[in-house]
Amino acid sequence: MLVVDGLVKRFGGFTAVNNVSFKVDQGEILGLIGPNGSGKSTIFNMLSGTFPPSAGSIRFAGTEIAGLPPHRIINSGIGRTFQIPRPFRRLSIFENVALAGYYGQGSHSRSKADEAAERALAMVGLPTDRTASVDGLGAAGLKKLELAKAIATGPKLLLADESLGGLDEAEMDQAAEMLRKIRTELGITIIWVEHIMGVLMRVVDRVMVLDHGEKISEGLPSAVSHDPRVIEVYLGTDAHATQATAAAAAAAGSDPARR
Amino acid sequence: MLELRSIDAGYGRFQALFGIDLDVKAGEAVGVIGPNGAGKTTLMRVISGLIRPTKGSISMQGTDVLTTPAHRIVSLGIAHVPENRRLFPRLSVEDNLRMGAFMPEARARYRERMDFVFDLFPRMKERRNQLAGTMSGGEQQMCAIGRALMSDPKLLLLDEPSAGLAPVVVQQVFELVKRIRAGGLTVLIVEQNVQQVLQVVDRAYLLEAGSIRASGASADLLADDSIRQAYLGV
Amino acid sequence: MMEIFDIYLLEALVNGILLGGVLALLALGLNLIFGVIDVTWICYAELVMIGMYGMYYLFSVYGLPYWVAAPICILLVAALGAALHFLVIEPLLGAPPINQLLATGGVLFVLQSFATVAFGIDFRNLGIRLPVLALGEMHFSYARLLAFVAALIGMVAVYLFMTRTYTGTAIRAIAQDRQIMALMGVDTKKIYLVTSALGGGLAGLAACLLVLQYDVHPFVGLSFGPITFLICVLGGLGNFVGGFVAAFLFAEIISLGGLFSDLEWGYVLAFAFFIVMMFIRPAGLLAKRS
Amino acid sequence: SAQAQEKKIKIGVIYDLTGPLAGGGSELQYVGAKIMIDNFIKQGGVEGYKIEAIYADAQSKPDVAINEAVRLIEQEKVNLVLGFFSSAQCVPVAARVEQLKNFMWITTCISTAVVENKNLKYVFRPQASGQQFGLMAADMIEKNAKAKFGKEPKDMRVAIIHEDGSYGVDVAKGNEAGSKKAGFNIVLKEGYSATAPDLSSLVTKLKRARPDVIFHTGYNPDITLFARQAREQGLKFGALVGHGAGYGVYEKLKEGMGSDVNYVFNIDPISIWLANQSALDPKLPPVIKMVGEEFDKVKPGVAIRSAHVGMAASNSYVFFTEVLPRAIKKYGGVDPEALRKAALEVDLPEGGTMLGFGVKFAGEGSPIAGQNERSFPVIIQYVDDKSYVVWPKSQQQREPVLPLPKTSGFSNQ
Amino acid sequence: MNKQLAWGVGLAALVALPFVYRDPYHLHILVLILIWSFAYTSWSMMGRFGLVSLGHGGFMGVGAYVTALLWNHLGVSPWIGIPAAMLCAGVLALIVAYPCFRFRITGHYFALVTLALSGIVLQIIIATRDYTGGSLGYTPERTKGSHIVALQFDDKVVWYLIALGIWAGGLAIWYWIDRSMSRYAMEAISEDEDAAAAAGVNVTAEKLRITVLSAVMTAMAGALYGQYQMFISPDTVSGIAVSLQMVFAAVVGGIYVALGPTVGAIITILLAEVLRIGFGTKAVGWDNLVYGVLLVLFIIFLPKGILGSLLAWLKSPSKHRDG
Ligand SMILES: Nc1ncnc2c1ncn2[C@@H]1O[C@H](COP(=O)(O)OP(=O)(O)OP(=O)(O)O)[C@@H](O)[C@H]1O
Ligand SMILES: Nc1ncnc2c1ncn2[C@@H]1O[C@H](COP(=O)(O)OP(=O)(O)OP(=O)(O)O)[C@@H](O)[C@H]1O
Ligand SMILES: [Mg+2]
Ligand SMILES: [Mg+2]
Repeated sequence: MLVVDGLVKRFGGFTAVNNVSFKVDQGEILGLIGPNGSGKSTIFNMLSGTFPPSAGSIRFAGTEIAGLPPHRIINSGIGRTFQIPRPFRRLSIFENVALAGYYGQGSHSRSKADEAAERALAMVGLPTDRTASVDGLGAAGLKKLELAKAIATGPKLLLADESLGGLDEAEMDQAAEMLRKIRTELGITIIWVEHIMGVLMRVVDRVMVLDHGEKISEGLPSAVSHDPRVIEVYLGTDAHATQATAAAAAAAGSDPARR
Repeated sequence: MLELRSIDAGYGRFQALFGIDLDVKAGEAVGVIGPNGAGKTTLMRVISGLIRPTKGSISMQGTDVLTTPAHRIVSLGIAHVPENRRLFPRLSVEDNLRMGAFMPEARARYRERMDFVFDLFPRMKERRNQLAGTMSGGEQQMCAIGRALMSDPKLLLLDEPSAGLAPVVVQQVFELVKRIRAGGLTVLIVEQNVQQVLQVVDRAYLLEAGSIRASGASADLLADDSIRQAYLGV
Repeated sequence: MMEIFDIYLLEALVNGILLGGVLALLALGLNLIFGVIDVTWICYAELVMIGMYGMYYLFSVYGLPYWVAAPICILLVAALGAALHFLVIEPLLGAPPINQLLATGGVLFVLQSFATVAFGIDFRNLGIRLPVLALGEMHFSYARLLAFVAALIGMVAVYLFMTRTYTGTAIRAIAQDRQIMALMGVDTKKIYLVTSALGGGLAGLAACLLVLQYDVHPFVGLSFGPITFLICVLGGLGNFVGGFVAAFLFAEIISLGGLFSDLEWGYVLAFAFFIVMMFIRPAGLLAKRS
Repeated sequence: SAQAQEKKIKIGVIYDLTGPLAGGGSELQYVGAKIMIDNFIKQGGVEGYKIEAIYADAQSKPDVAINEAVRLIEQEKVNLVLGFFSSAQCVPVAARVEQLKNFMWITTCISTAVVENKNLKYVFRPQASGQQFGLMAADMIEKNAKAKFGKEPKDMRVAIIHEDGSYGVDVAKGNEAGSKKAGFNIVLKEGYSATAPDLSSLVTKLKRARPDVIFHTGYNPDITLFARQAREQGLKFGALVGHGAGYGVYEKLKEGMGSDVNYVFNIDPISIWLANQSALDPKLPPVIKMVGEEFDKVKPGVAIRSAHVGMAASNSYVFFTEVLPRAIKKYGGVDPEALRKAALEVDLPEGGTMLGFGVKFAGEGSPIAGQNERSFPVIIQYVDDKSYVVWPKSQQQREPVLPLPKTSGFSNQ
Repeated sequence: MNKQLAWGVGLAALVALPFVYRDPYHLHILVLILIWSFAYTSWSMMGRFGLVSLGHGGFMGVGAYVTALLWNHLGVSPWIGIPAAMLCAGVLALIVAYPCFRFRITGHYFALVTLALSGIVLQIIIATRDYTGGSLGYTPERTKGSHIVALQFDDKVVWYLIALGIWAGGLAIWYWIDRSMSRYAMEAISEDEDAAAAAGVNVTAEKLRITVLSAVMTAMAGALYGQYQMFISPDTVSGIAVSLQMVFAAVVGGIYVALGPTVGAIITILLAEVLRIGFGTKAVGWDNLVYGVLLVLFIIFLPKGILGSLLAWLKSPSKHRDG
């Protein structure tokens, strides 16, 4: 459903993303990993229209969306979360999500927006009462709110940027579970950026690895976590690699849905 | 080296810490773990003077921290890498590092410290003129740690240093913590990554809902079943 | 005829540059306050006005020599700047920026009416007449040359101070994250004191030189206030070199615009230029485009 | 019955005591009017009517002037409003006063626009209009062109510059009309804002235009700035003719221009202390003396008493001696209607006021209804810290010095 | 329900007022307060969302001058002239604001761009004095025909009722926005434009809508002011001074509550009036001195505005937030 071809982003003289091409299929969860500064968030920013690509094409559900303004892209069915949560503190939790429901789907119906907000909040497990304030949320709550906002826009494709950072183990598991649920129950395709391999590798169908703005590896989690280049630049040699491999292996064994 | 006695602290009417007692001895690495919202960050802020406790006492190598003005606490040898990095986004990397060496004591050794930090994080040297706000999350974390090290501290407070870092960098950070310790620096570190932090610290405190629930040597905590259940997901 | 035209055009050009010096001098202190520490002193030009009165009293009433009066006046306005910070800005540091704008707007009223009450509504004048530099048909004012040189030296000095010293770096940092300054060992009060006094001092410097060219009256600030703000923004907030260049661009537009058309339209042109430039280079004349 | 005993006229007096106009001359006008009002209060009133004055500050803002006028009329129930310095205030206030059918006595506000085609019934201005100022300036230059400049009027190069407020614009219109009539070559006509931080391009244009005479209308800060930049840029000319306001305050002019002030012309209603006293009504010289003494008490140590003071004093005096007694005696009171009828009947010949001119108001139907048809300004010249009336011939105290002698920094000789 | 009743009674009382109490000067002040309240409310439509405009003097000037110019030169009735003037202001707002929002000019930058705009409008009015009367100001010609067509009334009561209606209309619009999704969108935009866009909000369009609405309403206020005073001058309806006056009054009253700007108008106008009359000519200049000091104190000690702080204070003891 998403076809990216030759995507490039330059900041001044610096090339953050260099000629990256990839595809995402309907209903899959693609893991996007890579060292810090390798261009993951930048790719998200281009996919969601936060800034236009310097070159390349992005086709979503058959139409070219590269360079469109963000609200058009969101309306066409791409939702995103931010790596560092960006809640609207002057609105209540419910209003935050209802806003996304109202504008995100482009339908501009108040009742539909409220409905969408309630569904999204229930999905991530946040209170659905209308006045609860954002200030009461901790790190985990804010991440959930990010997800709820993204879901409320009614996406076909969800871009999740580091949904786990700053969460404790129990919450991470919850979050991973949630992503899975989003995919299975809502049928939403997901691209997921994450540094916590133990969790990521368990959930994703396929992994793509970036380094210095270039794609260096792509494939099944188990394969990628054995790729020596990936180990060198990203996983490091010890525990993580083994953890990742183990997770991937475990997942492969337990999940019949995987091809 | 650092002693906290029955600290109460909070934000306005909201109390976040209840009667905290905590010790860090010279040369030790101590961890603080606990769920979200337990008050870990608050604890760090109290030590570095960003917020003042409502009750209790803190001393650093015999000096009363609470009577020391906030901006003099760095001079006692306490450096704090705050949660979420908190860099100066529109200053260059180099200027951020320079801010870390603001104290008169540190200025004299500016070059030397700078080389030390660049050694530690070659990426920072590469990006020394980039505005800190435009760097990736991981790069910013490096910069924040580097900035704290610029003051040549005796005690380094790290608040979730591994958050958002690539696994290879997380390893580097923890190795770094080890190296820093080897250099005689004392470290107090807050982490979600319990598994790994317990491998680098000597002792740890478990904080829950603003009180210390448990404490002890890392090995003991790692062996404790209830902790393994709650925090290691095992 | 053409020849004469050329020389007058040249004179207007050079006069534009000299006016630019005056505006650049004014913008210098404001850029420090408004551009760097992100505090809005809407009453900046009124500080200059008080400084000009200071010069008038020290020089004309108390009979001090100019070179003695000037440093006293600079100190005076520096103290005023610091007082402004601690009385008005400090309590508002956490409030929305618009509140700073308004509080200092209130101070603007206060200073204007204070001057009216204390110094009367008469126009005051030092009565110093500096010699004139004549190059053939063209004549230039020493008072303006002086302002130009002061602006240039001031700009370089402030630039070096801001980029080369620890205090300068701290000044640039303070607007970005005030809370954690203490972690760096920085006493924020002291930094604010230094900055506001410096900003005030620069206003005082401007006052010493402006008083050689302009009459003082309680409303003299109106002539300069808005344009000074526009220059700071046009040059890029906190960008001293940009501010300097912007001052000259503005001055040339006013000067040449005034030569080719009516004086009044010169200002319309300058304002319009500002708006257009905001669209073309929103982050300031010298900013790199991202 | 208490009311019947206590006969009283309440006067609302409005000038600018703060803001830019205050220093431009409004405050001096206020002093002049107050001296005269206090004088009549001290005398115990007029024709058995006690006088009560309520003063208000228009703060150099038209909306404040409107508000104060409305307040004085509707709230304080004054019988008339008197004063006003700026034409930008006079225009709307006059309209309001007409609407409220009150009475307005304007001592200053020289813009022609205040009365022109307004068909005002209750508004009177004994003062000369701005265009008269402008015309007078052109008249003097025209009559002296041949003798002093050695040129035909059509060869005279004149430049008209003015602040772009109501006052400058109006005077400049008069300058232009007069210059056209005289056949001068107008080489430049330009307005500028009184708060402009720079006039150097104006000076450059003047240098290029090489005028023999500059007609200038402005307030203080801009006059100083212009003079200073003109000198610094080496502008040369044969005569500088100012038109009241800033040029009327010699002290400030001298402070700003230094010795360059020598031989500058100024057009204003004559300063009452310069008036040819033998030509005046004999009861006036003691009043002039009184005003002078009172003024010295308010502002001691002023070398040349500003014309502004006398202007307001004289124009107020006309009200108290001509309008008020007639209204009371002939029309039975001080209501607006009585005051209006009394004002229309004022008929003073030349020499009948301290300013030298007479008073006869244009009545209903005239395009300038409410304007004193007998008023005229005079031209004075500042010579060595003294001022002399040099024009018109009838008032002349000495010959004008034209063109600027070589001793002047501006001389183009 | 109770609240609605209170509103109804309040409004009815306001409508009845001039028939009971007819002091003309006080009515005059009331009319001014109502017109300015409407203008300040219009400003705070934007101001409450962090769009600090220092250019509303320009819109006010366009409203007043276009209406008066059309009437005097072309004989166009203000009933058509005012909508035309509002249209002009709207177009002007579009021309300036669209690039601003497109190029992400916000905060200080936006404030100063709009400041320049009001400077331009002022200068143009002055420079085109052959049409506008320049700094002498401009007077709509008195009608020789119908007062209603010319929108000129000598009776202050009529004006009071007109101003009251407009003011109430302004409040209604305020409420309408407050209840609408636009408010959510604008709050979101004022905090974080990227995040708002990621929620699907068309940031540029939303900002433009609110800006144009605010500009158009301000132009209407300017036109009404001109019709009521029967006089406009660049200083009273245009330029930087008026723009600042709007910001002041609105913020002093409180920009986050509906009646805040109204309270701001009442306080600033009455305060200026009382101080000026109180000090009179005995202590010249002191009224503005005291006025300035009070403004500074208000803003330092009541940062949410007088009404905003008052409401917050009334609420806080009764309603315990979080816990
Ligand atoms: N606006 C910008 N100007 C200049 N450089 C930028 C800008 N935004 C990003 N970069 C650079 O582009 C590179 C890629 O950044 P990006 O945020 O996409 O990394 P990332 O892969 O998301 O890293 P992390 O895992 O740490 O979040 C980084 O080196 C960063 O410094
Ligand atoms: N600035 C603040 N104002 C009010 N309450 C705060 C503030 N900062 C933190 N809190 C509250 O204090 C409590 C402790 O917060 P703290 O940040 O110390 O937790 P933490 O253990 O660091 O959590 P995390 O793992 O999410 O970083 C939380 O309930 C939090 O909501
Ligand atoms: Mg990222
Ligand atoms: Mg924390």
